[in-house]
Amino acid sequence: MEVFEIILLLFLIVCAIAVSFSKNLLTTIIIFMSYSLIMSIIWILLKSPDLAITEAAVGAGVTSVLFFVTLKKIRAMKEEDNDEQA
Amino acid sequence: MHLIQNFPFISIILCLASGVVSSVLSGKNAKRLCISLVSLLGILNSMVLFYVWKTKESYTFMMGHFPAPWGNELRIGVLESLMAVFFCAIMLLSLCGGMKRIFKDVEEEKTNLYFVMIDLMLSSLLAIIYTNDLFTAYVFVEINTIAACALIMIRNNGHSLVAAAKYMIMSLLGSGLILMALSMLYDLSGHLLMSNIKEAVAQILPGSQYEIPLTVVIALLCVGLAIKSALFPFHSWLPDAYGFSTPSSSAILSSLVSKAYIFLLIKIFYRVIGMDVMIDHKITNALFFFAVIGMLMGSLSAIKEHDIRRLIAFSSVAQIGYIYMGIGLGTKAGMMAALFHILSHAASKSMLFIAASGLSEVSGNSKDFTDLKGSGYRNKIAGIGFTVGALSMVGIPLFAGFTSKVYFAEAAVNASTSKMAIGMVILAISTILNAVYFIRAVISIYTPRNEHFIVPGYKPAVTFSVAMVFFIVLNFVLGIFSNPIMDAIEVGLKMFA
Amino acid sequence: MGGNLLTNFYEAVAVILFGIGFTTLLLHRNMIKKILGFNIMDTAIYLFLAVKGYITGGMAPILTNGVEEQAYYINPVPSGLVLTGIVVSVSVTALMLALTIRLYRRYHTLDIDKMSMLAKKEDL
Amino acid sequence: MSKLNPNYEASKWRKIERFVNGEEISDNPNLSKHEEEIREASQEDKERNEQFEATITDLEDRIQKERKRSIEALYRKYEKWPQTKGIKIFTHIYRILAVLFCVCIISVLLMTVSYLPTFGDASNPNNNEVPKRYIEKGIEETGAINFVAGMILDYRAFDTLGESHVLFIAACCVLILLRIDHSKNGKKPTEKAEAEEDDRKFEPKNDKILQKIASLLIPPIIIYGIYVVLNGHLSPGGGFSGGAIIGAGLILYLNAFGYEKIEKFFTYKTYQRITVGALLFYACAKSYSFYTGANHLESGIPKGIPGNILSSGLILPLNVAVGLVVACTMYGFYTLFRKGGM
Repeated sequence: MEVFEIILLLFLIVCAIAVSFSKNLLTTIIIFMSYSLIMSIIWILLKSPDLAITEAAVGAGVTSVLFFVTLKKIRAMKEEDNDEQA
Repeated sequence: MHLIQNFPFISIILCLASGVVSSVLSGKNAKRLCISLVSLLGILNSMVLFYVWKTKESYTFMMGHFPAPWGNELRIGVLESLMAVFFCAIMLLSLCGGMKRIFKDVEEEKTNLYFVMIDLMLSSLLAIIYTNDLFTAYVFVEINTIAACALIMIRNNGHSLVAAAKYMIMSLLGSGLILMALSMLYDLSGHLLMSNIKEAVAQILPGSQYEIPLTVVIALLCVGLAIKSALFPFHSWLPDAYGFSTPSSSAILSSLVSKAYIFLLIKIFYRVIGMDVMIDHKITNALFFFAVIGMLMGSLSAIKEHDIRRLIAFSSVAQIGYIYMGIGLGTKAGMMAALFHILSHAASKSMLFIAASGLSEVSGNSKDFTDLKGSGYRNKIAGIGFTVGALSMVGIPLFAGFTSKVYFAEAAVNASTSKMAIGMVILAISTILNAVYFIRAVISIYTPRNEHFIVPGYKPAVTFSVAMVFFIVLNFVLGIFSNPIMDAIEVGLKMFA
Repeated sequence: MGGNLLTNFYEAVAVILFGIGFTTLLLHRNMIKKILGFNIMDTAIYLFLAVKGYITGGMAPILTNGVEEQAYYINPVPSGLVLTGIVVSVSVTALMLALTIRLYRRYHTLDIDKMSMLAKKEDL
Repeated sequence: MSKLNPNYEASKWRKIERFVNGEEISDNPNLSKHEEEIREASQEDKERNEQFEATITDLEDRIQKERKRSIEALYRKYEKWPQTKGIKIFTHIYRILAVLFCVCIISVLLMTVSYLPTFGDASNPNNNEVPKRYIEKGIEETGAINFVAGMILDYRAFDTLGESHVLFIAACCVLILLRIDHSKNGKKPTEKAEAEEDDRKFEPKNDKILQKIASLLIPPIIIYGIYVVLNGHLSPGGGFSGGAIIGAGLILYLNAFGYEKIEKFFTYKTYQRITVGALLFYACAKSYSFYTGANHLESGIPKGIPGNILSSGLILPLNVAVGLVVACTMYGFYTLFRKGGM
C-alpha cells in the first residue's frame, strides 16, 4: 500500500507542475481534472469516504464543467472578434 | 439563561435569514427590510452591552445541545458588544448616506442583490466579533470576503470589475494562509476552541519539539490577516477597491471590513495564543515595523493623488498603520489606543467617503479636484462633513482623531525607549503629511470656482443630510466624551482573555 | 530538522503542492491560470488538514458491526472541516470564473495587467 | 479658423443668407437707417463676445487635448515597453526571484512539517476527548451512524449553516455578474436575444447520440443522487455530494435536450423558490435546536432507531434541504455561465 500511495502523491506533484507550466488552456484544465480525481482516490486511501464522494462530485465534477464552459465562452467571443476584424 | 443573553445569536440568525429573504423581494422592499434590520440589531446589541456592563463579566453562549469543545460557542463580553453596536451604527449611517447613489449606480433589477450582500456581510461581521471557535471564524471570514468582492463589483463599470478581481486574488491568498495556520494549530493543540488552544499553547515551552511550528503558525496568522486588512506591504488592492465602488460600499468596506479582521487578530492575540507568548516571539516588533512604514508610505502616496476617492483610500492605508502601531507597542495601553482608533477611524473614514460622494454629485459626478473646486459652497452639508472628517483625520482637538492620537502618544511614552522614540517621531511626521493633503483638499473644495456647475435650488437628499448630521455628532461625541468609551474598552480587555 | 519529515510524507507533499499553487497564483498573469493555482493551493491545504485525522489501522468513521470504541476509527473532526472547505473553494472558483467571463467580454483579454491598463485608458 | 471678413455685412453672401432667413432685402439705404445701425452695432458686440468666448473654449480645448495627447504618447510608449531590453531583464530577474521565493516558502513549511506530530500515530494531541465523545456517544446523542454527518449537522452545526450561506452568496454574485434579465424597457431584450443566439450557435443542439445516451444515463444519476442525499447519516455522502450529483444530472439533461424541455419544470422562479425555501427551513430548524440547546430546554425531536432511514432526528431533513440548495446552485451556475439566465 505504501508504494501505491507514494506513486499517487508523486503524480499529484507532476500534475501541479504541469498545470503551472503548460501553455494551452484546454490541456491545463484536463490535467487539473485528473488532479482532482487522483485527490479523491487519495481521500479513499486515507479512510475518509465522505471527502472522496464530495471531492469527486463537487471538486472534479462541477468545477471542471465550469472551467470548460468558461473556456467555451471565451473561445466563442474570440471567434466573434476574428469575424469582426476579418 | 436570561433572554437578553440570546440576542447575539438571534441577531446573527436574523441577518442570515433576511439576507436569504431579500433575494426574492424587489429593490425597494429589500432596502426597507435591510434598514429596519440594521437598526433593530443596533438596539439589540446595545441592550446586550448594558446587560454585560452591569454583570461585569463575559458569558458564553452554547450553540446547540453540546458544551464548548464539542459544539460551537459564542463568547459575549463588553468589548465584543461595544464593537457590534458601533458596527451596526456605522453601517446604518453609511447606508442612509449613500442610498441615492446606490439606486443610481446599481442596475434596477439588481438592487435587491445589493441588500442581500449587505445583510450577509453584517451577519459575518457579527459572527467574527462574537465567535469563540476558530473554524467558525474562518467560514464567516470567507462569507465576508465574497460579500466585500460583490460590493465592489456591483457597480458594473470596467474599473470596479478589475478592482474586484485584484481584491479577490489577494484576499484568497490571505485566507489560504489563515487556513494553513489553523490546521497547524489544530494539529499542535487538538482543539478548535480558542480557550482550549490557549491552554495547549501555554504548555509548549521554548525549546520543546513544537516551538518552531508555533512560531510559523503565529507568522502565518499575522501575514494572512495583514493581507486581508491591507497592512502596508500588502495594500496594493486597496486604492482601486475603495476608489471605484459605490460610496456607501466603499464606506462600509473601509471602516468595517478591515476593522473586523484587525479585531479577529486582537482576539487571536489575547485568547488563542496569549499576549506574553506573542511578545516572546517578537511578532509585535515586526508588526510595529511594518505599521510605521505603512503610516509614512500611505500618506506619501496620498499626497500625489488628484482623485478625491483614491486620496481617502490611501489615507486609510496610513490609518490602518496607526492601528497596527498600537498593537505593535505590545503594552495594554497600546492595545487600548488601537481599539479606540478602530472606532474613531471607522467614524471619520465613512463620513469622508459619503461626503466625497455628495461633493462629486454637485460637480458633474467627476472625482477630480479641478472639478471639485468650490463644491463646498454648492453642497453645504457635504462640505461641512468633509471638513469635519478631514480635520479629525489630521488630529485637530475636539475631533475623534485628536483623542486617538493622544492615546497613541500616551501608549508610546510608557512603551520601551526605542519604540517610544520611533513611535513619537513617526506620529509627528505622519500628522504633518496628513495635514498636507487633507488641508489642501479642504481648501480646494472651498475655493469659489466652477460656477457653471451651480444648479439653482439644489437641495441634497434628506437621508444624505440626516446621515451627515449624525456622522458629525458621532465624531464630536468620540472626540469629547472619550473617557466612558475608554473605560468600557479597559473593562472589556480585562474580561477578554 | 525534526525527525518526522520522512514519516509525515503526506504533509510534506501537501506543503509542496501549497507552494506550487501559491506561486502559480502569484506568478501567472492569465486569470484562468490564477484560478487553477488557487484551486491547487486550496486542495493542498485540505489534504494537509485531512491527513491530521488519519490513524494507522483505524477504519472509516461509520459504525461497523456495533463497535463504539475510539481506537477503531480515525478522527472524524478534520473530514468534517474539509467537507466545508471543498464547498467554499467551489463557490469561490465559480465566482472568479464569472468575473473572468465578464472581464473578457469587456476587455477581450485574460491578462490582468493589460486589463488594468485598458481600464485606465478608458478614463481619458 | 478662417478670419472674419470686416465688411461682411455688405457682402453678397450675407444678402443671400438674409434672404434665406426670410429677412426682407431693403436695397434703398434710407429706409430704417437707424434700425440698420442698431442691428449692425449689436452684430459687432455679439461677434466680439463670440470671439472672446471662442478664445476661452479654444484655450481649454487646447489644454485638454494637450493633456490627452501626452497621456496617449505615454500609453503608446507603454505598449512598446515589454520589447525594450531593460524590461526583458527585469522579467527574467522577477521570475528567478519568484521561484526563489516559492522555494524558500516550501523549505520553511517543510521544516515545520518535520517538527509536527508523526503521521497516523494514535497518541497525537488531536486524538483527545473531542473525537472520543463524537465516536462513543455519537449514536445516542445524534442517532447518526455516519459520525462525520453527525458532527457536521448536529455537534458543529453553526459551521455548516455558514457553509450553505457561502454557497448562496456565491450564487448571488454570479447572478449579479452574468444575469441578462428580460426587463421591460427596450434595450435589454436585444442583449437577451444576442445571448440566446450566441448560445444556439456554440452549444450542442439535439444531436441524437447525446440524447439517446442521456435518456439512459440521467435516471440512474438522479436516483443515485437522491440515494446519497437520503442516506447521508447512514453511509458516506450527505447533502453536499448528493446535491452535486443531482446538479450534474440536471446539467446533462440540459445539454442533451436543450432549454425548452428543461424550462417546462425548472425556471428561474422555481430556482428562487427552492433555494429560499430550503435555506429558510435550514435556518429555522437550526435556530430551534440552538435556542433549545442554549437555554437547556428539552428539544422534542425523536432520535428514532439508529440504522433506519428516518432515524437521526433533524439530520435527514437538513440533508435534504442542503441537497436541494446545492443541486439548484450547481445547475444555476451552469446556466448562468452558458446563457446568462435560466
